[in-house]
Amino acid sequence: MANVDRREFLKLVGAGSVGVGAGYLLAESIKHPVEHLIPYSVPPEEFSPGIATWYNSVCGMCPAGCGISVRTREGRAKKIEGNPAHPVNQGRLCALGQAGLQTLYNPDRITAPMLLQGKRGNDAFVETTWKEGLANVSGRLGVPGVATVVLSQGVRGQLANLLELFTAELGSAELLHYDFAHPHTLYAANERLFGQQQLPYYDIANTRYLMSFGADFLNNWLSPVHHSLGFGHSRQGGDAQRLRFVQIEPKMSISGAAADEWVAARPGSEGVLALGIAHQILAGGRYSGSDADDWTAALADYSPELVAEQSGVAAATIVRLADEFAQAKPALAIGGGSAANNSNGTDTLVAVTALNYLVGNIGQAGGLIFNPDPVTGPSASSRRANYEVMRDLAEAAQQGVVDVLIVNNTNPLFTLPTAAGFKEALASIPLIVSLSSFMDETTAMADVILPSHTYLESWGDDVPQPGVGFSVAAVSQPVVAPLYNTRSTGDILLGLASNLGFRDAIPWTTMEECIKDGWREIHARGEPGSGDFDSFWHDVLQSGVWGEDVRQQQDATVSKEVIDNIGVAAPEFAGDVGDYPFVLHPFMSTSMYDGRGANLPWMQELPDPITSVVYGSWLEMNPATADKMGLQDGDLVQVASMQGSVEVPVVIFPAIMPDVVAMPIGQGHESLGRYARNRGANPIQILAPVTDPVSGALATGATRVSVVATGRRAPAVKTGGESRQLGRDIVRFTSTTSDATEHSAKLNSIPISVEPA
Amino acid sequence: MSFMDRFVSGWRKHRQAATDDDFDYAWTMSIDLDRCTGCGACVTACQAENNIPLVGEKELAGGREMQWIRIERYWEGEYPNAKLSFIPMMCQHCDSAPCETVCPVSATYHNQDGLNTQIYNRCIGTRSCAVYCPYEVRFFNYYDHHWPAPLDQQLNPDVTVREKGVMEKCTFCIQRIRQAKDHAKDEGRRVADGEVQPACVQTCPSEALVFGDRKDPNSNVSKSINDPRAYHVLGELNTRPSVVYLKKVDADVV
Amino acid sequence: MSSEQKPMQYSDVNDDIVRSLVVTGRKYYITLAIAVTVMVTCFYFPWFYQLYYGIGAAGMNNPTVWGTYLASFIFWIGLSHSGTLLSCVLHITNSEWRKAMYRSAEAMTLFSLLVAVTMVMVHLGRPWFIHWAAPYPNQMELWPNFRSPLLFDVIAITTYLTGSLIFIYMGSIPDFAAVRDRTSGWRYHLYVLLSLGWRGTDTEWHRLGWAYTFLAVLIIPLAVSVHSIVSWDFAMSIVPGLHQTIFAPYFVVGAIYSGTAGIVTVMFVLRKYMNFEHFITKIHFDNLGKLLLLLSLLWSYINILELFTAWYGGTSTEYEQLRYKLTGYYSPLYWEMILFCAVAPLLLISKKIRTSFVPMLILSIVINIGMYTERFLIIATTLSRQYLPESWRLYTPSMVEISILVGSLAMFITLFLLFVKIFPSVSIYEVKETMPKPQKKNGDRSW
Amino acid sequence: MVSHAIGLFHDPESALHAAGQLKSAGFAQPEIMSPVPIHGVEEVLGPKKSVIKRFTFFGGIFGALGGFALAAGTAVMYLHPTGGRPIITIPPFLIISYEMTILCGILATVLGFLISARLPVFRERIYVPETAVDKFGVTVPCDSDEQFSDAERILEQAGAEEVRRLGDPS
Repeated sequence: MANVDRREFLKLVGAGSVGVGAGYLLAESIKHPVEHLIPYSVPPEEFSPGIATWYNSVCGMCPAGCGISVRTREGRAKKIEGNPAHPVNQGRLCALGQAGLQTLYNPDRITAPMLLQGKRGNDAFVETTWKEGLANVSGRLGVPGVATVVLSQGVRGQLANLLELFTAELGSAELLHYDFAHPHTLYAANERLFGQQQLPYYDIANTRYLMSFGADFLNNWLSPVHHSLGFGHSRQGGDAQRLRFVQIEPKMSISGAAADEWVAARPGSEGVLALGIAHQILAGGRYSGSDADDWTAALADYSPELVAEQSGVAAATIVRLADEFAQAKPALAIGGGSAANNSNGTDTLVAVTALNYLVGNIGQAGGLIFNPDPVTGPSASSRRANYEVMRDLAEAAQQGVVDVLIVNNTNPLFTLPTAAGFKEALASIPLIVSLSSFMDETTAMADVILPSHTYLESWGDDVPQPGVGFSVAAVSQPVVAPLYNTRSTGDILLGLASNLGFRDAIPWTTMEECIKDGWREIHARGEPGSGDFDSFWHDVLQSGVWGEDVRQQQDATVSKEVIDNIGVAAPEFAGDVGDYPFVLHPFMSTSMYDGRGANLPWMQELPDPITSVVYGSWLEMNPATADKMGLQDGDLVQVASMQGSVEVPVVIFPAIMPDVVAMPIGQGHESLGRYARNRGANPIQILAPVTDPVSGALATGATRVSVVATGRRAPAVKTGGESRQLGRDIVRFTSTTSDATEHSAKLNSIPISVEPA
Repeated sequence: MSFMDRFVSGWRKHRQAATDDDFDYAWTMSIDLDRCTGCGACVTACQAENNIPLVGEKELAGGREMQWIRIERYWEGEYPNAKLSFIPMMCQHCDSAPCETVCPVSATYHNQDGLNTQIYNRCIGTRSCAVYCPYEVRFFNYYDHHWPAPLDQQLNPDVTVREKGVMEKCTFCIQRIRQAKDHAKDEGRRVADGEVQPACVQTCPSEALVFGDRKDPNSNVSKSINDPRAYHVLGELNTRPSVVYLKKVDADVV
Repeated sequence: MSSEQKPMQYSDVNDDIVRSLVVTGRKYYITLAIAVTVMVTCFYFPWFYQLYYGIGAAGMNNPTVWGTYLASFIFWIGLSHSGTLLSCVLHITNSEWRKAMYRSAEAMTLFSLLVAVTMVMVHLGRPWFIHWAAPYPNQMELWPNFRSPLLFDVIAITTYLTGSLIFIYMGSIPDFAAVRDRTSGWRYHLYVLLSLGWRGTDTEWHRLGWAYTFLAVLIIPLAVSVHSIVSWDFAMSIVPGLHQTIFAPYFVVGAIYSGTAGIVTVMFVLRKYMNFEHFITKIHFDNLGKLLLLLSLLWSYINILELFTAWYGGTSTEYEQLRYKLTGYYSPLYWEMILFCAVAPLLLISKKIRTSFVPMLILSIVINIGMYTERFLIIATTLSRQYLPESWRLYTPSMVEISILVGSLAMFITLFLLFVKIFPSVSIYEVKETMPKPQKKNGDRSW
Repeated sequence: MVSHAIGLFHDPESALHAAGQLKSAGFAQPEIMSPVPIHGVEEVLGPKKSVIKRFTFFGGIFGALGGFALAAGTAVMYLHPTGGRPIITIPPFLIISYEMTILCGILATVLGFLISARLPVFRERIYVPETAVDKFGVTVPCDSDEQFSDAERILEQAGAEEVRRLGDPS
């Protein structure tokens, strides 16, 4: 490419502006790190100065698995956008996904392998080489009988396979996938009701009535971008009837704000409420299945009046909601979030999901559609570490049973309550290896840090979970040359494996090969004459995603045993009502997710949609309660549970139950770089170790707290001023019925200065 | 043509206010409040696309946020009937923009696309445009902002990094519009509907934002702005915005 | 003057004035040193800091992008208003009492205008490009936007500054000539230049009289237009609380009001420290006091009108402005302003107060504090409560702003101190005109 | 420099009288130098015409037209549509025009003053510093010693406190 003539230059221009570049070409060029504005006097072939190149990949910011298109210029990633070809997000992306660039270019990344020199937790790391770092770890792993735990963030696809192979080879080793936000209860509920290992696909786009029990599906529940797309479509998507959407939860979430009706139900009473609605559906004779009698018998105790008493929702409302839900076709009930985070979480979600069954929307458009098994990688729910598993791990470690802990990009120290004893557990593990890209709390306790690439620098593949009703898989390719002396997680594992001599089981030398091997299987699924693997692979890299119209047809029946046992116990709360009068409702905020957004300045500066708070934590409180306690917006309060306390400023929040206080998760990092450190408070730390016994998940909403004024003021930093319209008609409303008669002037002609308010 | 004739015809011509016909395009955005979920994806997308600086906690506390698009939220009613509405607010690209007339150095004016543009290197920082703007969508660079390395590698080379003392605001991603126009011009056609989208529209997960040319009667945005729900925020001020909002549907409102 | 020992002679006037220029006491130097020190430390240092770091050094934020700098600008422009304007009006109406005070009043105009222009420089985000607001053909063929009220300001203030400078200078030419004859050294050369070779011939006096009167006639509408135009910076916006037709007269009245009070302050100081007791007398204070009373009543009337329109209009935006002004965050300042500018001046109804020097000084200072508050409130209350409630923020001035405010006062004082040593601060020939003309001596009558 | 006779008077009336006497005695136009403007000069020495008002008037007209032309012309030179207004917007341009009227009026007045008063002059001229204090001087050019003694006589008769001869006796 020494002399580019005009024709060739134009070709490059054309290739660049067409948009999608071929990523594998990059693999050859990722040898030299980028240092200057235009670092090449004679650029490599795929770089044309001034012309953007786009690479399709997979978003790694949350488990939803959206497809992304990354715009690069001169070898640098400039912008992440949704991959229009990807069925999950269809070209759209959430704020956290956009901010993925700041994980790549974060100034606080770990730039090279490090070894601890001195006491743990003192940041006393010294840089080392990969050879030495890997040898250090493999030397310890190679000792016969060493008990190893591999604790990874929830990964899918070939990397998950590799992790399984690796742990299997290690012998006495255990692989755990740990994610704070993993919906254990939802998996458990679906398994109990329908025997499904996968989460179903919720067809929000085509439903006409959506009843959401605590599921903040527009914010961060399962696959928010996909849900938002569906929501937008069903709300105002053409001439079909507009979606009516009811959200039931103790504190208004972002989804609650979008709802047509927001119903405040006592924490933990959502399941009872669902059963009350089910009772009403059956009582109205609207369910005619063969097992109607079983259901009627099972739900006998859930008359609206009794449910009203338990949930705090008026009986009339319950009856009305049941009528609306049963009449609207199709209607969909989803549950999660605050409804799932109680000691009766699984039962609650069983009750909620059963509503779908009762209105006959299983497998129907606008209802609940079962997903096929993933085409690559292990099944979604396997080796998922719930709270009980993590607690057991901590206990085992404290007894000295665990010799080596390998942590891959997960941060249990931050996302586990203090009560889990994980910090003490870490202290008793002789060797902790972290593969994290950032100095998070857990990594700060490590002995060896083998820093991994960010997802924008690594090879990977993914099967979105929950799926979209048919088989989908996507490839994640490096979009820029690695910035630092880091390696992808897969390559680190391969390096360890090669040191340990696992050649037979793990034959690959690079992750790219490993992924390609996995995708050969996918290629083999296609019709035999459909071309060779290389062109298939090229096509996949170009489009970033592969799909196949394979759908799961499953007979959706609920066994009598499940029906007979349906029922929701009263939720269990830790703490005495007298001493701890409030139920703490920790929620995942838009920007922070489970805390991983805290080191991204864009996310710190993204105002919380509802309170407009940036850079910090806050406690949401009902205005009447605050008034009674003499608290004002901005007063610093101490929120104390039996497990500890945090100090946060009060934010008066108009849509939260009077005896519930809510706190966002994600801030309160002791580590994780300049943007995250020492900012706000972490409510997870003070959670009581209450679990849902069925799924073993931590009941994050089961802690009672007291709120005591400190007498100091430290207002949360807000970008918003007054949040009432004062009759100014800034946001205008119209009723569905008045649409037909009301008509404004044509806007593109000229002024619509006078308009009926 | 005599001097007098030229004078008279020039006078007549320049005494006419510009209409849509005088501009190449009339870029318009519609925002469906019934779809908007307030998720903030547009805000971050805009920050990424337009090199919007990180201002930091202290500056934000002082009310100096720098987000060309922001989500405003308005509560109605009290618990338990409290309702919350979101409304994304960005430069409305008014055809009768109050900000344009007040700038003494013509740093902001209507360009040939009918966009309200801000010429950064012409701005002297009187900040009067921000006072005159009723939508509060003009942002001033109170400081020189810095991106700690290597965050600066993300900066979009198509967009200027603004220095202290300069006003800035939403441009409808003019760099994308320009690129699309150039591309269309090379092919001797007009920019097709949907060919260009600002970063916010591009990313909006619920597809609440629609962007296009209102001079094209078949564009999506034309359909949107002819929707009976369409209205202008602060329409009573007669600023003739190019951003059209679609009313939120609320069955309880009569 | 009746209290003086013997009637003033023409020559006494020259002596007094020349002495005021030439003889400089230690007190003067100390005052000048303090003023210059304060100016440098409180004005230039913070300003350079601000230039280096950006306007962020001030307390302004997003909706309230204008702050004390602009308030100071209006204040100083307002203060400038009585000098030349009053002088012109009184010149045309042939008021005798004007003659002893007008020079210092005009100087006040000039220096307030200079400080006001400096405040604009301080206010700008990029003051190093301020010349882009000037209409001159530049390489980009780019002309300023003549539709902008701010550009009206630029033109009007330039005109006003030019006019005021010419007016004060033209009135001083005979005095420069008189002083020229009595000085030596660098002063002599300066005054030779300044006096243009003035000899006081009948033709020169005749031409000066005409030119001076024309200037006065031109400057009166100019001065009125200047503050109207300053008010249009605000009134031409659509910000609730600013978008008001009353603003132009309101600003003009306010300007003359604060300017007149400013004159009282300056006169007091001149009288006290420059030993001008002969020239500046109770009559001046009495007359200025009456003027102040009238202006305060006018000012109060316009204020009530403003409140009434806001209430009567009843739109959410205007009404919120009203409510916020009277009871909101800045309301203590509002009530302070009412007390200082509407209530306290009512004392001027008593002649005793009008003719006592110290109470007049105190009142004049109080009025100007009130008027500064008014300017601050016009910006702070309205800009922090605009159309979209979501964007409401509070604005509090930063230390830099307060410091620059203090420094600008010191700058004014410095300029004034330099002025009294260069310009005859009381007009020699006009004072002579007020004195009894020399009569023919008895016995001299030979014809 | 032509020789001049200067009589210094204590009061303006006497000075005026002397000037009148000199004029009627056939001397060239006498000049009166005074510390304050004095009234009645025109009655004695004949009416004075001033061209300043013409300067002011035409300066103002020039400013009015020029101001509008500046605003409108530059707006047309570089088209910046702003605020949905026409390129030539009358009301704001009238304000510019108004201000320019005054500015040009003022400058023209100054020019008129300088031209008609024949200022500035920095070479040495006939001048008696006392006339800037409290004396009223009457000056008349004298071509010869005879003329000077005539003037001296007339001045002294009119009550001059002192008569001086200034300039080269030629």
